[in-house]
Amino acid sequence: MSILVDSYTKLCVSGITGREGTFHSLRNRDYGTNVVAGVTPGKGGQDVDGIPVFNTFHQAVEETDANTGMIFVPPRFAADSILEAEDAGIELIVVITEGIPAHDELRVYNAIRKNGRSRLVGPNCPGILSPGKANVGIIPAAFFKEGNVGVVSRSGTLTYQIGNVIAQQGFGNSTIVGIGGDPVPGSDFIDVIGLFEDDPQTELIVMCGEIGGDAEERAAEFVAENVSKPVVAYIAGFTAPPGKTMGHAGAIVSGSRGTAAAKAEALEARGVRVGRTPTEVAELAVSLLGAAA
Amino acid sequence: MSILVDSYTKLCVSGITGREGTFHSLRNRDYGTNVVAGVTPGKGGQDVDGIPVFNTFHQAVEETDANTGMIFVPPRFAADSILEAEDAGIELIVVITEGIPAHDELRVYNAIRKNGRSRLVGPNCPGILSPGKANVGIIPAAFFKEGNVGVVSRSGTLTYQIGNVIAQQGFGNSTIVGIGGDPVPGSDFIDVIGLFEDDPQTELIVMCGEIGGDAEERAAEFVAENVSKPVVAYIAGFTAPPGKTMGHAGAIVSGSRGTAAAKAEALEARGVRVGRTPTEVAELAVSLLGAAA
Amino acid sequence: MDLLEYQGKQLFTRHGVPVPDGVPAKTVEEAVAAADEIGYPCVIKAQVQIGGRGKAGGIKVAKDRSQAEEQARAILGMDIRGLTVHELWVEGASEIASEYYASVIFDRSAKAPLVMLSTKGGMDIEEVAASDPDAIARLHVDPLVGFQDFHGRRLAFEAGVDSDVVGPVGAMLAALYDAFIGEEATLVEVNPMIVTPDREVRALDAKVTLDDNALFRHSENADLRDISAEDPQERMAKERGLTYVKLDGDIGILGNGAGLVMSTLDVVAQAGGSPANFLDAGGGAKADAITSAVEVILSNEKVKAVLFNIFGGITRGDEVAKGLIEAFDQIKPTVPFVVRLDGTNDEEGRRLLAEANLPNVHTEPTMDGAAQKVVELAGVAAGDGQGRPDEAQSPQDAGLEAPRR
Amino acid sequence: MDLLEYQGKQLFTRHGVPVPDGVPAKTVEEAVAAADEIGYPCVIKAQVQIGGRGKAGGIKVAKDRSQAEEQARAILGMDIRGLTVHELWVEGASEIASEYYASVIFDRSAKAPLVMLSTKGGMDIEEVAASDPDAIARLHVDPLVGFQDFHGRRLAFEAGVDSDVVGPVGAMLAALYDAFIGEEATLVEVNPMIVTPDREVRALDAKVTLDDNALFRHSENADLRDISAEDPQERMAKERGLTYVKLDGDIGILGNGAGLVMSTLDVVAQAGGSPANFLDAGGGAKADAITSAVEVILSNEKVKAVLFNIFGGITRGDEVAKGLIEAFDQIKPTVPFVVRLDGTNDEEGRRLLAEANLPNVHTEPTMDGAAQKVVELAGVAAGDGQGRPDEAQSPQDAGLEAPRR
Repeated sequence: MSILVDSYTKLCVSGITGREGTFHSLRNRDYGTNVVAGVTPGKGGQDVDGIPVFNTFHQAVEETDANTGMIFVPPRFAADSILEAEDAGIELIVVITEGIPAHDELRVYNAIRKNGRSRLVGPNCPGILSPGKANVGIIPAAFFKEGNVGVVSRSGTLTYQIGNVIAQQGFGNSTIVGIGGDPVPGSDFIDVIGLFEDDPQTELIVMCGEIGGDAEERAAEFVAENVSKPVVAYIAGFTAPPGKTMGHAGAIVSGSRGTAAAKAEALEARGVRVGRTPTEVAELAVSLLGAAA
Repeated sequence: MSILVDSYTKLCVSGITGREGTFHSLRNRDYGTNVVAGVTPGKGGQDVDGIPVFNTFHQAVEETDANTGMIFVPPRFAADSILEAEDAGIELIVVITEGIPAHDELRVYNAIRKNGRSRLVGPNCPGILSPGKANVGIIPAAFFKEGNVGVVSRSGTLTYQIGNVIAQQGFGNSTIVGIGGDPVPGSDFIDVIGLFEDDPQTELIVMCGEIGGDAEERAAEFVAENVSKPVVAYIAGFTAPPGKTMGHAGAIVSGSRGTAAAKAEALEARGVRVGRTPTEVAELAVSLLGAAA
Repeated sequence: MDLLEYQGKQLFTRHGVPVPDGVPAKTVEEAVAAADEIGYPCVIKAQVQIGGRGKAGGIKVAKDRSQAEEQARAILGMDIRGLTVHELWVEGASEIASEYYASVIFDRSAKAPLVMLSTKGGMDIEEVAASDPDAIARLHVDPLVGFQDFHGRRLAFEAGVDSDVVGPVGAMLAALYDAFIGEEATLVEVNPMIVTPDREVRALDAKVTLDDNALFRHSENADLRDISAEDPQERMAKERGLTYVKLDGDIGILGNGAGLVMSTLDVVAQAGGSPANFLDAGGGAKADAITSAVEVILSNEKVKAVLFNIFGGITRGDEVAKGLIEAFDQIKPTVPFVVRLDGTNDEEGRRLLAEANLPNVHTEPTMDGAAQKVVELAGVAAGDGQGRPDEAQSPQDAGLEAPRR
Repeated sequence: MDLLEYQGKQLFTRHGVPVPDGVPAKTVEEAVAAADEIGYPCVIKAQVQIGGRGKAGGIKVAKDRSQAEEQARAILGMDIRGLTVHELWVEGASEIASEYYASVIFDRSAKAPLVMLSTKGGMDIEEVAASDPDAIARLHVDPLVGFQDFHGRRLAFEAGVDSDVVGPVGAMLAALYDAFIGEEATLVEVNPMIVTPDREVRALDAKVTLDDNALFRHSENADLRDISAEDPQERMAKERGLTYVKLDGDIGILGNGAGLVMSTLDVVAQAGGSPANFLDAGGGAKADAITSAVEVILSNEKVKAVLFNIFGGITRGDEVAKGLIEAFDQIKPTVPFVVRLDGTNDEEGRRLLAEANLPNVHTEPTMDGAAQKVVELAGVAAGDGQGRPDEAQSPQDAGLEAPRR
């Protein structure tokens, strides 16, 4: 099994003709991902190392039955490309682009949620890797192998860090999902943990959070009510510098939520084991898996 | 049974303190409708002949559990009042107001459909009457009695005309729904006919259409595929004057649809009996009911 | 409300739709001054709210001042399909490399704005739609999310515009959509939308229809209403809050509710009569509105008989009767009236009419009976054989609706 | 990007938010001229991007010219919570009948704008939120549908504003929402929003935070950036595409990815060290970015040791190594470096480092080991006991996030 990406994935890359877009599309294909198309307006008819390029997502879907999109265009074009992918019927849209305006993210998130046709992962995320099946994004797949640990993370490099330690202990991953750390992530911890809960391959879930927002606190509640599988968490930012701010509205809204300590406390109060360093998280995961085995 | 309004209806009237609002609210209450509240910003705390008035729909719902809204405010305030009712959790919103800007209707329609929480009937409609149970709107209830004919109509006075002839023949109505003739009706023939199909009290459906748009054509297809009960239709406007227009886009979009002849043809092609005058429609209905009895 | 071309172009400019420079003119002198200002060659264009101006000779190129004067003189006062030319638009002549068609329309059926684009511009687009429908690319836009760049690109690629103008054409469509939403239009149409040899995209014509119900939010647009272009009877009706459309027949019609009035026209036609007008007194009409309505109906000299068809909901029968009695008092009509009065306070209304004992007013209990009666009376009034009703009029144009109550 | 009060008010004006008239000034002479223009009494307000100006003496009323000069002289150059006052805003004094609080904030959690209103304005609103949370009315707005009149009414009624200003307060909230959306702000806050004795509603203060990522669409806002108010090292970092935040400790930190850098700070703190900075080299950093990053880190004189913690995804280990080697060549650092290099091209990177044989550069295979090592080296560099790390810093303020890669 695994979640979100696998051998059924037919990937269409928006921005495939850009330097980074080409590089990672081909890397994803080398890994075994079925990269069926690319989209670059005005370059329809060309190809990138054999991958056909189309002017619009709609043409790409019509010609190749693409079901997954990867967005690799510059930030000012990203919202448009995401909405185009959704309009064209793409089911899963993975947005790598970083630096998208917050109001664009808000608009796109709400539009896609209300329509209920597509799932969005990212923006500003490293993508999704189901080891041995498919890699959509920029996760360095070589450090991970197939296994039974599902990982969901707001941070890319931190994911690699934790996944790598787990791999070094001889365990592997069902799927690694980078949800990104932007103000309005298309998918949240809850969305992905729910998928892992339903995924037979996944036996343990690692969630990797950060300070800010309340996604971890909400995930803690969700896990307590809906998740039977063991969950191990890490929260980065215990030592993060206080930001500077002029206004007070933010503090009114978030109250005491949002700090690493509050998040860790919320998670532990609901039975989620929280590791204090990436290494400790990996060790916790390994010990739980060892006990289960 | 009956549909949409009945003894469970708890009505809150927006614009209750206006002249027309007061008149029809009290008339509806006299008929037996449970009119629990009114909304007029700034007049919260007052009452209209014992019906409490609130500043906001939210307060009204909180205090009275209102589940149905009737909008009686001037056109420029109507979109806001409809969205407020929806936001407050009102399930059925009946909009009597005529002359609402088309773009307001477009925005409100799409917002409410996407949220999927409320049903909108109207704007520019005479309301909904379930004889013997509840009257929400301006339909003159005295001309109708309880029975097994469901009526759905784009035109108010035409509805009275047809319903009256049916009543004179000794038959009655389950519910009479005026969907209004505005560019963007909140509920369409299809929506209401679907409800009649599921309503045990309704044994025959009369739909009363007009030239323009393609709601009747779409209803014809819906009836052919989804409706087991007999449907009788009337279309007004065989002799209507051709409108004047400068642009051609309208004609491109609608092609040959929209004329009374095209509508009647579409309905008859799918087994719906079409009467050529209101009287003929009533006679058709009566003969079908007589045959069934 | 339909705008004249130049009004549409001025509106376009507010939304970043590129149009050629131009100046409006109401006299030959103004037109020549405008042409001097614009420079030669320029184009003198009749401003009337109807299509087919070019074929009718209402659009002419002027290469110099004397031609400008000559053309302006020829076009001002010209009759184009029944409309007199009172205004001109003088604009710089554009060089044309390609002609496209673009529009945004309020699509009632889809409940969304529909954007259309075709490379077959500059010709009769309805004909293109009939003979080669695939030549018109069409996209609906989610009104809550709005027009996105991809809509423009997709339309441009699907319509097959020249590849070097995909961007500008998309931007033009975005600007037209912005105008459509921002001005609360029900139609924005550009035919032709041109590409110049310099590869600039411009709106060479502008057809804009605004939503009358939204004019209270757009006072600058409300001022554009061309009262002189309206039918005087229709204007009188509008001023009195009535919806009136003049027709070709001889039977005056008054009803309450657009549906009932349309149905009344149908029933009169089926009875062999020919309606002289559509008049919806609206819901809840009071006596004075009814009196005004009679005045409007009788201002059409062709009317030989009048049918009142009232089924009262909010409209009350007694008010209708009072209005009719007052009208007889004021106007003293000479044609016969047939009155069918049902619904709220109908008995009271009929009683009032009976008491007033108006000359030549007949009450009928049913709609069908009333229609028969009025057709009969109109025939008598016209003299035998003379006033025989015309054929029932042909079904109306597609896509249009009769005015509503 | 945070705006100064007067910049926020100028932005408000574009969206119809009423504010008192005012004039900015950078010198005492300009301030006096401004005061003369505005008229007396007027208010001289320090323009710094921080709260608590009033308490610090940065807001003074001037009744006449000599007071204006005196106050301007006193405030210009004043230090307010670490920020020097370079600019003044001179505005007409407002009479105040009531003081309210209003804000619109980008609520990440609800994924919608949140509008707040309270009648407890003019005081510390965080304290109100803590002691009397019901005193603040709150509503989320569906960003696809936008702010409706009912939102304004509901907030006004729920907050309990004076009944005669429900309309104007609602209109003010609508205008603030319009500014929030139109300028792509993440915060718009007005405290106090006042009602004058004439029952007019005005924004007496303005706190606006704009989304840096959206400034490309708002060139007039992008020009408002006050470079002089930024930390010079942070500015240097920003110019080089790095995210850098200066901290109080002595261990320089470089990593790739905000999460990994935050985690590195945590691990260093747990090992007893005290980070001197947060520096995220970003994804795919090339050698020259790494070289720049070293320069930025070492520009902080407190740094006694530097930790590189790299787990390469798009970032390649060989590029990191090359950048470090180049930095040693250019800058010749004297403090010890600990390098932990994993991920893409890590072996190549470690080989390059080994070949370069840089002085005092230690490679460590694990993140934890590297943190231990750098803490140890910083302690040695500081002299025994002296350079003992501070306590780990306290958890950061609520609701704020560290900068992201």
